[in-house]
Amino acid sequence: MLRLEARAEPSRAMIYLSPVFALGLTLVAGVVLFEIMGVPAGDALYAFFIEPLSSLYGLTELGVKATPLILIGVALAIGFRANVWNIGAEGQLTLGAIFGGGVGLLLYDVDSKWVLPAMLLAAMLGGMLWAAIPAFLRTRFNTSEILVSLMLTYVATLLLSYLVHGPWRDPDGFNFPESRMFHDAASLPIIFPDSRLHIGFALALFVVVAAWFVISRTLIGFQIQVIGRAPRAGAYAGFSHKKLIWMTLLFAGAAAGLAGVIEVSGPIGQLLPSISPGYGFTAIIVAFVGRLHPVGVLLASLLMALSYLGGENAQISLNLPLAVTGVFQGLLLFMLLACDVLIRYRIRIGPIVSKIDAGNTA
Amino acid sequence: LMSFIGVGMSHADEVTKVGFVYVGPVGDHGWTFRHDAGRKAVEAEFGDKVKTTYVESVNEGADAERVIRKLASSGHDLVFTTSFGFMNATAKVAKQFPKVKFEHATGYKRADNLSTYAARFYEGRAVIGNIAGHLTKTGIVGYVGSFPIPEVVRGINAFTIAMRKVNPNAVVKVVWVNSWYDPGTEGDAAKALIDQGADIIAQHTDSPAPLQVAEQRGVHGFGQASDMSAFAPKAQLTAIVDNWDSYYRDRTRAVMDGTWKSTDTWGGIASGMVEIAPYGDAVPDDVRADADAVAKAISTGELHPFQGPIVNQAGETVVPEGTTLSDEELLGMNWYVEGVQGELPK
Amino acid sequence: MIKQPDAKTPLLALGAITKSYPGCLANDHVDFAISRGEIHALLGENGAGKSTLVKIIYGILRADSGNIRWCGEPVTIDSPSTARRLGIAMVFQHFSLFESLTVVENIALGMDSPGNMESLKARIREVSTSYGLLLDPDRHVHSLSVGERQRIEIIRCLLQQPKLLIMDEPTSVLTPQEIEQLFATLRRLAAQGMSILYISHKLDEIRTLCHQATILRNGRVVADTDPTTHTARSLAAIMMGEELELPSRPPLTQSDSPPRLVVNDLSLRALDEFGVDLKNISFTVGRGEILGIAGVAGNGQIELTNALAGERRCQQADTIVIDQVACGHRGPEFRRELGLGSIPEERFGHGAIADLSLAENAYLTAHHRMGLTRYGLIRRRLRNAFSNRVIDQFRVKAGGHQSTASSLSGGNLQKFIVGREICQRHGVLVVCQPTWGVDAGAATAIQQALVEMAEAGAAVLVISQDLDELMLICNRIAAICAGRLSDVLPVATTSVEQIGLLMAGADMEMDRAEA
Amino acid sequence: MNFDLYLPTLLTIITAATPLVFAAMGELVTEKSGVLNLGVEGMMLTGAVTGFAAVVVTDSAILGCLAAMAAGMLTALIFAFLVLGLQASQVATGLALTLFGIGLSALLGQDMVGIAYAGLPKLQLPIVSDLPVLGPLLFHHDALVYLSFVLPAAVAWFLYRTRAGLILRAVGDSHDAAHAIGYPVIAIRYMATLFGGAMSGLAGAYLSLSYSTMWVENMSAGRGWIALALVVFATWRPWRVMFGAYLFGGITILQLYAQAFGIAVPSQFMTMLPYLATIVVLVVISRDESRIRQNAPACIGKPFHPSA
Ligand SMILES: Nc1ncnc2c1ncn2[C@@H]1O[C@H](COP(=O)(O)OP(=O)(O)OP(=O)(O)O)[C@@H](O)[C@H]1O
Ligand SMILES: Nc1ncnc2c1ncn2[C@@H]1O[C@H](COP(=O)(O)OP(=O)(O)OP(=O)(O)O)[C@@H](O)[C@H]1O
Ligand SMILES: [Mg+2]
Ligand SMILES: [Mg+2]
Repeated sequence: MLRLEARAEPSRAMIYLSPVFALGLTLVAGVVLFEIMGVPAGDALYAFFIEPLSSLYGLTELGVKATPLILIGVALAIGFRANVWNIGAEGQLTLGAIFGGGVGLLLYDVDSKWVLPAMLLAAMLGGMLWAAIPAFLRTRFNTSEILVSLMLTYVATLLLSYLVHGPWRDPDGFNFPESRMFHDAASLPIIFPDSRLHIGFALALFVVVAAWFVISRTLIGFQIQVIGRAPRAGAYAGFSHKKLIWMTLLFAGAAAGLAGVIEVSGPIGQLLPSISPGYGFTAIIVAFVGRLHPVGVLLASLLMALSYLGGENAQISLNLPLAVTGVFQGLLLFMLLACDVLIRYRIRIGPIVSKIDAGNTA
Repeated sequence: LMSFIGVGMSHADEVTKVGFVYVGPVGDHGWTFRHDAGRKAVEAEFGDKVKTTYVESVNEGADAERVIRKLASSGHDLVFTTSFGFMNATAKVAKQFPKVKFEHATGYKRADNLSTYAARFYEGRAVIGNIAGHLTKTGIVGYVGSFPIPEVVRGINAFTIAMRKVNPNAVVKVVWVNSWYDPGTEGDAAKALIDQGADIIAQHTDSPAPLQVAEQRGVHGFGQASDMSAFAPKAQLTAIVDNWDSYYRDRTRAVMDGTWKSTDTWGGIASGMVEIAPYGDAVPDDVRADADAVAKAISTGELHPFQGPIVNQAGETVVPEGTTLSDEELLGMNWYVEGVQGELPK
Repeated sequence: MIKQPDAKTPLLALGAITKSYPGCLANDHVDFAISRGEIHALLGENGAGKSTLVKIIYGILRADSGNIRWCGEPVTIDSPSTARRLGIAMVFQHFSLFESLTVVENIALGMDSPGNMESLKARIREVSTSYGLLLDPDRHVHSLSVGERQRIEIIRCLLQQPKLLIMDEPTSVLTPQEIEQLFATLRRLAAQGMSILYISHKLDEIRTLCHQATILRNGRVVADTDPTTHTARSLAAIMMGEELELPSRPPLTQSDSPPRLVVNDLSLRALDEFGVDLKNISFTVGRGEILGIAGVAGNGQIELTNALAGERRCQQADTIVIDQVACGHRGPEFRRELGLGSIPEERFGHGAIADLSLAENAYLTAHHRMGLTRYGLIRRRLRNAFSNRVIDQFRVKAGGHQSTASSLSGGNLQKFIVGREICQRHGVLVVCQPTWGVDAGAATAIQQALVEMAEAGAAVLVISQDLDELMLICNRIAAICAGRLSDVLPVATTSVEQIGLLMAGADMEMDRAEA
Repeated sequence: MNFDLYLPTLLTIITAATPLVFAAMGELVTEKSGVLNLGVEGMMLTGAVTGFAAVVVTDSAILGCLAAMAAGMLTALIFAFLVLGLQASQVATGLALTLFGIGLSALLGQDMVGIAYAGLPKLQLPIVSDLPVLGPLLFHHDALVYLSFVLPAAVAWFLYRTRAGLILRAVGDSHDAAHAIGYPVIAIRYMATLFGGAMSGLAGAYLSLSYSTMWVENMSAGRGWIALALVVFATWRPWRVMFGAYLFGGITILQLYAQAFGIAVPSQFMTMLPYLATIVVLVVISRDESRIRQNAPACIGKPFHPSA
């Protein structure tokens, strides 16, 4: 029998060691999985974890893939700390793309250095607008933000679909569902030449630092902690629950909106019907794997991005079907989540031993 | 810095590497499934001399460029990207890897090392439209659409024109499910159409679900992408089968021979890209004969599915007698012909 | 050979029970025995290990070592249902109730064979009337006051007709009359042969009720004695190992200065159908004065505390006036700026947050008033220093400002919370149940601190169910009943009986009779 | 009005709602015990492919359904072990389970693509199937649809009329109190989670054996998420889950009918309707806060470790 024994206090060492154990266990599980699939495990693990990182280009792509996850994951983590369950970041991302991309199309003929900032701002507004709906309904009618934000994701995707199929499609594009390509003024500057790593990545890193600072150093961050753990204590202290719901949702909306416009004005370069392979949902996992800590979210995002890149590699170099990647990713996440138990508990193996003797002295 | 440019070399050794980028899962039994069948045909044809690779379910957003580039930089000589949404990414990577050959399906951007190819499925749709015209008793045909893109609209129009040639009063009702791929909703859309009087279901979505519904309801329908008679032995009148096998074989051979050139292929019935599956029992001999005749006429060029006169929904003749819509006009088609009910969003 | 139980064999005997938590030895070789028909007290300071011991008896916890005998037979009690089967019932200190369920469902859950719900309801009504513990079986627990919740637990036990009844601090939320009634019941049950293990911090109660007392200190038994041979003071001395100095009420210096807290006709509708509406409450508290509000739990104390603290706001600004500033419509932060401190009834989740550190808990209410925030940033050094000051000044037993609130015993946390407010030098302090569940030593320290605060010129409002406490430290006293406040009377000329009547709403009945 | 005209529409709505009823009802029981399992989509897909494969191999519809339930339970067991045994975050583990389930089902189903199945047999019941209006509407279905009719009643009866149901609700309301009175919190949660898995698996079986009788990857197309939303929508009441499923299914179907009718609204806006309607109805019913407080399991998503 596996038994958990609570530690007197969380283990500092395990905060850092548990992901290492998790990776170790994943490797073991991976070996089993790949051997079953008839693929040399060494090659597969190399394809997943090493090859994507073995070139500078691979590293820059890791940054590109992780950027939306970092941005959204950090923002969601703050919300989750305050018990605000925004699971509709995907929709907010889409609205960001629509608003930001819309501005880009509106200013199609304008060549000014202000186009891009205007797009970023518009995207944040769009994301905030979409997040404001659950915030309003929650604070005004006590409607569950989980459900509203999830439903609005579908609505947002359909809205984008309508726009690119209809009014916003490229006039020279044979009526295909895509907008015009953005001009240089509306495209994100690239950090490294010949790569796709754009300043969005730097922005995401900035958000990590800012979020960490806010959470650990400011009154607002403290209010978020308090409201999340004990809303009545928050009311007693005079913190406004509604204000925090608004703030966390708007922040998440802004971050997700930013992620949306970063995708379309960066690596994609135009509006398409599908701009995100579910970043808004993946970011929820990332937030938890990162233990709702901005730095943790950063690391988790990079790892998650790596697993996606690795999955592509495994398909290319080993002909491993995508399904295997899904299973492997699931295993990786399971291990990461499971090993966190070590921070607060010791694992004991064996039956529950109790020295209590039922009075057999009698 | 070398790693940045990702040295795109065509391998000196004999093995030709061919990569495929798919938009859906190979198990979709539809579009991607058929492309993967083409890939397998290449493997079967050339055996050890080729190595094929595929990446499935690639998002049309930012991921596409990385995947294409990864294929190009990992020694692939020829890369097929099989969805319209990969166009710009393919064009961009093609520019960076001049020695690698690229083939993009259903798009319109070409370069010296970037070909385009597509199939004139509308030719097949004209054939099944002919059959529908003969066989509909209610005069209402249901059409389950995925997204209102030119490709699908073109199919609807070709179908309708051919249908009304034999049955001028028949109409087509369209339901969009806004998905390529949602068996449940596709089936429900078919039910909605049947309930409104349709006795034949055509579809431009990937799963056999609409056809299965037709089978259950005792009406008829057409398979999509592959022969789906296993799913609807009674209901399937025939199917339009996507067949990329010979194209993929030819293009691979061209790369092996060194004869590959950038081309724009839009193959139809004649080239074998569009196949008409064996007719179901419900298609009587005279109808078979007529449908065969249409197919034949199209493949020989005698008949063009978009030959004038063509009348739009407003009743205006948009293609006068004696003229035919150009490929370019067909490519961007976004209006309905007369006989299609409903409005196309602009 | 199986021994025949005889009258001399204790019903329950514990031998050398030892239990440790990570970092603390809660029970250290505890020997303990209780006979049939005995009311046995278990005494000790907060954290002495009382609850741990009874949880072991009830099968919730397992001892690390030691043995248990039931009627002389060795037994292993590995779960509460085993305990219930033996005939042990327990009223928990921290309630084991389900908020979203009804009273009858809660009671059914605590019984092994509750039978059908309708007949159970009938039995609940019967028992609750016969013991004077009024309870509506169909109400949802989340709408009940602390006192009413405790009644559920007591009735749940009584329904099982156990051989041994364990009560972990049952009276802390009852009126004097209710306590009298409960004691009569307990004596009756004991006379019928039921044994009762009784935990309380109210030493006078123990002297009048219990036949025997076992006293724990730091997990060890320090005495096993007949409490009737002791005074409350001497019992406390054994418990703590030192003498206890009782506080005394501050002399009321008549001053011309205006009252520091004025409440004018405060009426507030309850938030949900089961809360208590506050009706036309008016009173004043002057400089250097302690005003007591007595009352049975669930009569509007929580609502009144929340309204005064600003957690719920009033329509009119002048409903609440603090040092001449009308602030009825403003929230807690504004009122705290004006100098109003408050301490809610519930410690965890309201007055403090269990899994935050003491420093963060100090920051919770002091962040502005003590200048712990600048430009929206936390000044961590000042924050830590402030919480250390509270810890030192109020002799809170804690590892330091970084310990979590949950690691403190109830009494220590309460001392910390009271200290946190007092150290902010508020001009007005509103305290709800300041010594609920707190041991005699800590209670005295808290009461002393309140008295000193008043002496320093603050106006203190103490809302409490503990009449003895109010009579000890207050200058004037009133009672709250069904959301209405009685007349305010000077303590010096008022008797406990008089207040007891007011708590039961006697004056309102008189009003009604006159009208 | 002519009933015959509306009957087919209503029948379509019933089939569209049935998988949602199963999955949401299972999730409701899971959540009532205090466990939030967001992996419904993954469990559904695993159930769908396993059920289909079992039918293909054994040619027995009953074995197919049982296999689907077993597969759902097995995936739920992974989840339960992680969150109950190892205290992992429920939200994250559920999402990871979805990823895992999508991959696993695709892997298992590689050889199932392209195989056809005739569908579950329709069961005609004596007498009631011949009733004029109700007969064709309610009593010409396969066994799973009948099961979905009685499931809310069974779940409601279990939760509100049985002692086991009372204990399950108690565990979801306060695990500490339940533990203190002596209930095996973890074991009860395991069972509730497994029940949720079984129902999700059954929902999957309905998809692959009745709704669209085939296996294709990802065929649930997001229905697991809708089922999850319905539980919140229903404020954890079984009959409201049924209502929600029919409302959602109903609007989805009606918009398809409206399109076929030729309504001149872009189809994207039509497709949005069920989502928007869900929000609107939820806003209307969620204003009664005390009702939510009575029904929402207070411990949902919170880890429990029986230390004290
Ligand atoms: N859950 C976590 N996951 C990953 N990294 C973490 C986590 N918690 C802390 N860290 C690491 O520890 C560093 C310090 O984090 P923290 O926010 O606790 O700092 P702090 O608030 O200054 O610490 P303290 O409150 O102890 O003074 C972070 O920058 C991060 O690198
Ligand atoms: N779950 C736990 N984990 C760690 N320590 C605990 C736990 N429960 C209790 N303790 C510690 O064990 C000791 C005894 O606690 P216990 O609850 O038995 O005290 P008590 O005498 O009942 O106190 P009180 O009068 O406050 O109810 C205390 O020091 C307490 O902090
Ligand atoms: Mg810190
Ligand atoms: Mg105690």
